[in-house]
Amino acid sequence: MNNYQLGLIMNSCISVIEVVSVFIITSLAGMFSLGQAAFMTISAYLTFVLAKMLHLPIILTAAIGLGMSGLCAYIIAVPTLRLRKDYFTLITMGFGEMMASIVVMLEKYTKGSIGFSSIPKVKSIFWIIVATTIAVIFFAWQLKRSRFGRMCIALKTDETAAKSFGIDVYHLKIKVYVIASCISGLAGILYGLKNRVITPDGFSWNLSAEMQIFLFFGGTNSLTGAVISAFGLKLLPEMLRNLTLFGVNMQEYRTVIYCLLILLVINFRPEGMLGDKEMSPSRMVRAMKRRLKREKS
Amino acid sequence: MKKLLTCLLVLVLAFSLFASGAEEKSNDGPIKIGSIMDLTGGASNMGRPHSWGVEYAIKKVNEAGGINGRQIELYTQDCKNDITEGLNAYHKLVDEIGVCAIIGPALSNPASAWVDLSAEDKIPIVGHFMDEVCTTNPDTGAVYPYMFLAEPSCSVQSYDMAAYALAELGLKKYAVLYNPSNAFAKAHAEPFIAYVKENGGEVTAVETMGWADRDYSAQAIKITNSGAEAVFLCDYLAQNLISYDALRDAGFKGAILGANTLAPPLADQVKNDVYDVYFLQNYDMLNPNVGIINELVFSEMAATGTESPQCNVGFAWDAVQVLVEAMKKAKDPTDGEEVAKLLEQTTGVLLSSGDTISIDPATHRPNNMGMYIATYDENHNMVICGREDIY
Amino acid sequence: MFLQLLFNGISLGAVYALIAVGFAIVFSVLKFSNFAHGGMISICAYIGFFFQKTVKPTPPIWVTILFTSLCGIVMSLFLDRIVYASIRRNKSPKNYYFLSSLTISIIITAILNVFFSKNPLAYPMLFSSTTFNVGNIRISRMDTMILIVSVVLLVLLIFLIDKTKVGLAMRAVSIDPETSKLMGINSNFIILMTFSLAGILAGVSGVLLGCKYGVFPDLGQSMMIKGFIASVIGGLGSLGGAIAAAFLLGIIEMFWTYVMGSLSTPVMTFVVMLLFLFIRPQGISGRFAKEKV
Amino acid sequence: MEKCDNKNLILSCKDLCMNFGGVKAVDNLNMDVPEGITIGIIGPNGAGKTTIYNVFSRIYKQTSGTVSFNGQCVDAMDQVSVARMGLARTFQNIRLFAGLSVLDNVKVSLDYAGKYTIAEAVFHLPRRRKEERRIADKAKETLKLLNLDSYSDKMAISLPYGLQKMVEIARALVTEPKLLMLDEPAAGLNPEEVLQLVDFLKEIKNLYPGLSILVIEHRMDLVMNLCDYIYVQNFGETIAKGTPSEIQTNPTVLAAYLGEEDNE
Repeated sequence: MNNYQLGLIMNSCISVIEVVSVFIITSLAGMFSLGQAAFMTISAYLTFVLAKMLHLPIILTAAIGLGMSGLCAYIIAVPTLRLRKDYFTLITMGFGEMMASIVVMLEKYTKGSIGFSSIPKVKSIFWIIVATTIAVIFFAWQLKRSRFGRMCIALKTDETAAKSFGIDVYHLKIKVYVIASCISGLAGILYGLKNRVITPDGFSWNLSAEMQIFLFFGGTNSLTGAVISAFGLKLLPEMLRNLTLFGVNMQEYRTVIYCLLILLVINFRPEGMLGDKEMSPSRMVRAMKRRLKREKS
Repeated sequence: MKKLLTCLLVLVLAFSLFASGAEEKSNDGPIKIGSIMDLTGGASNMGRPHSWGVEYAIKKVNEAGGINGRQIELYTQDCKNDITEGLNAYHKLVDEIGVCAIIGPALSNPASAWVDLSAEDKIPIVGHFMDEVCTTNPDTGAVYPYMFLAEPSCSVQSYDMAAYALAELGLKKYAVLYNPSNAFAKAHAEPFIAYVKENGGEVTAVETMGWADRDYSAQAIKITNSGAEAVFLCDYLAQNLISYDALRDAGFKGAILGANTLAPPLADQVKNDVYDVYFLQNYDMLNPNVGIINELVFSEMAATGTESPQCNVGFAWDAVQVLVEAMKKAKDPTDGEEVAKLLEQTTGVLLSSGDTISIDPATHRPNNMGMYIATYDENHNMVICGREDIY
Repeated sequence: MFLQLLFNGISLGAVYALIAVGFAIVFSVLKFSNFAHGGMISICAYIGFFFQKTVKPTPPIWVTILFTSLCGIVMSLFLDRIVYASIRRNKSPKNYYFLSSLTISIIITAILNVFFSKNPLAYPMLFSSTTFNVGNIRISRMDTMILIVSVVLLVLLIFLIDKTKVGLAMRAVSIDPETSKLMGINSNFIILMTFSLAGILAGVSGVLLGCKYGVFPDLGQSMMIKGFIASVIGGLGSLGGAIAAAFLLGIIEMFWTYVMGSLSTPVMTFVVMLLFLFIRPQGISGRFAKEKV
Repeated sequence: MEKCDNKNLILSCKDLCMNFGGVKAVDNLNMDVPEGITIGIIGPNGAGKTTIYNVFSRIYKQTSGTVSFNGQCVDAMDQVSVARMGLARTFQNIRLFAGLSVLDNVKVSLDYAGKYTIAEAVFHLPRRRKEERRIADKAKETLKLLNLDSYSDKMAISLPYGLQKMVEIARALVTEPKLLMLDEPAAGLNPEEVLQLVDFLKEIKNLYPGLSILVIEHRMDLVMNLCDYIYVQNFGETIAKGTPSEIQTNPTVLAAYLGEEDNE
């Protein structure tokens, strides 16, 4: 496994963490946020700029960065969640745009568009990223199976009915959004640790849209679907890097192919690849058995 | 939960199976050189001619016998002016294909991620990422051992333009209009302002714009009212077009100075008439009897159908010459460390512009390359009108 | 100086208005913001450019605008057919509209980048001299043309929506698609009508933006965010609101950039959007924004 | 109403009015729901019956009048806090949670009171496991009680209509509420399913003696032999109230339902 493949796996793991955070927001709680990249920016820049300026250990400044992401998420969510669903999307989108320009404005500390490159090299960064990814997947898996997961799915399908069973929809949504934004922040920090350079347009509006598209592609309610689609779709452009179809190097058309794939899913499999099913080996075995029985009879 | 983990591991293993391992670096077969360019993404209008130039130069070197008889295999990867893509491209070339040197892109963003990697993998990278961050460590000032720039850095270019304006044009009051979220523009604007202030000029206004902005009339009015005699524009061509028109529309009659992104086809695309425009040029492209830049540029235009001459072709040719000369001197051209040492002492390498280049070992940037100053005559043709050698 | 900035602000507002109305129309009838509108504008700019260049006796600008609007309609209907129709058919949730329009805009920019990544193209000169003076204000002819065209177009549009039968049907469908179907309004025709209007707007703004700012792959995208925020402040789905908000945004942005420099403009636009959403969630003249039980 | 005095009142409203613009959906309603009593609310469509429910469960804030639940005035409370005080309801058209199985649907109404935090949930700590088992047992027990446990693992919305109605009632009952409000439970059921429903509701009345039930229903057979007391609403007004036998013979009710005799 040379560095190239390790690098790809790390990219996919970071993409999985991003998509899990969007999974918690959209699949569990039914909120549609287009500004998750902004939280990646906040955490990443705060962690590495503070670490350099105050010479603090990365672990400490990472905690500050995540805390700040959570705080910003809280500040956005509290006023906006009372309004209609569309407005939440618009506000988060506006917030994403604003964060990029704030980073450029504070260029004395963040070095603006040149990119912040004094990030220390962390040993065995690969295992840290893989371990964090598995932890985040475990985190989301447990959340979905706990009472919070049930309450979220309930409020996602029908808020009024959920309220009449004592679920405090407003505060639960805020709690879920804050936690998910911290996870996005975590993805930002790992991105910084892996690439060792962060630029404001690295966490752009397209990245937020990409996370939503990956989640949607994997299956609107299935965690395993989201994880597999995030892992696979992040690898896809790399696979196309050296593929030549009809004599034309596919490298230049990667984005086009990638989006056409997503459009096909939107049209012909609207609930995403796995829809609601949580694919897991035991369930697949059972499905196989059922199919065999059907063929025999 | 265990089920999900097995899922992930299955994916990882499946992925690693089909990816081929890295070939060792043999010492008599063809030499593998990588080239990382912006084939897609925001800067593809610079990246494509650059990539064409590298292929053309390598073809010419192979025809002339390659490096001491060994042919060169070129592998081009796209970095889409994005850091993650840049890293993928770098690792693909180094770990997967096993190249022993890389020709870098024209822009600095992706390059800033390779500074330490190139030292660990001992892969010399010769490129045109003019930003000092890519060749010297901004905090410590120490030079990155394997990063080399084959073109005057941004600040050197800005100093040249400022010196020309102060000395030749005798202008005192300057203004700058640039997009701070564009690394290329920021790396030009700040040195220009610094040089003007140190050398008796006065900076009357520094105005900015963002990627999403299209209307710069407010900035143009502010600059005109600030009494500036000249404005320095250093963004990409698309933004420079809008800035030029905004300034002329706002009634600015002074000189308009620029980096090499004010070159043609600016003159025939702006709406206002073109006068008093001075910009930097690495090469005297339209003059056939200076070096081979003229032949290079026009063969690229013939091959790819671009309408106007692209200086990036010259950059690509120069980078290849610098690298190939160093490799020819090395006993084992695939040994990165030896090649890097030789690159540090590059002197007298003939470039497409006709003059020679020598790289300063302390900064890994050329210390003898000046810049042409060009302007537009009445029928919008580019005319070289000056030369500055400040470094 | 104040007048000069005011005039420039108004002309910038006119550009935003064209885009914001493109959003507002689709939102008013189908309740989703069509992000692909930005991509459509970029394509129309290229179509207009090549039409202007290839047709030998270079046609006057309004012929190009007409032609591009026709292409805009065709593309808009094609887009609706291949993407949004399936979402409507299987009644998928609203997010799917967001996602598919996002994907379309990314595809359009990618395709344009692949084919036209060379240097930006410019429309041939429209006017001999670019500006003329009224008192001490320098008015650029291009801005006046854009102002006139967009005002004429918007007035026509509002007239169509408020006065004609089709407009009435569109408003009915926008309030309640189900009941208006029961009332015999052919919803599909209305949806086609909406997308064709959006196509015309994309065509016109494509050519005008192309003339003013030059033609390059993400021309439409970059202006889209501003137009989108204007359509939000104007009250999602209301045309009058979107136009008012667009001009307001144009003027505020002009003065803000003059006074504070353009770095903080996105922050300002976001804060203005926040203020409007909390003081008047339904926007300048939109309907109430709270969820009904 | 002498029969109810000896028991304490679960819910009572005084001069309750709710009008939307000019329409008086509820016109000074005075209702007392004592403990353990089943009260039926009947009346033609559009008489404002469901609006009464929406005001009781605080989805709407009433125009005037007061509502008190369990002796406490709830005018200032919101839907969530009233639900937590023990008011459970079903809806006219079934609003089961689509993404969840039958068991999970029933568990959801217990979830708000779950005694473990998100941190414990996520790190799978013992308190979470204990609490989850408690919730699961309580839900299974209620389902077994109402012999719906054989459907626990099926997706709620995939069940036949009649069963979905029962699951919705089970979901409301699992937290042992003080008041259960049923909104047209028999709507859309075929006669045989209605009989099943009547036995089902009778079963509930024996299993939960302290539970008072409010029923909005058009099926007279269900109302007559299930309810202890009946209110008749017409255009928002209470035109009659009394025991089922009194209501059957009450002339104003007959007029409202069967229309005026010609000879008057």
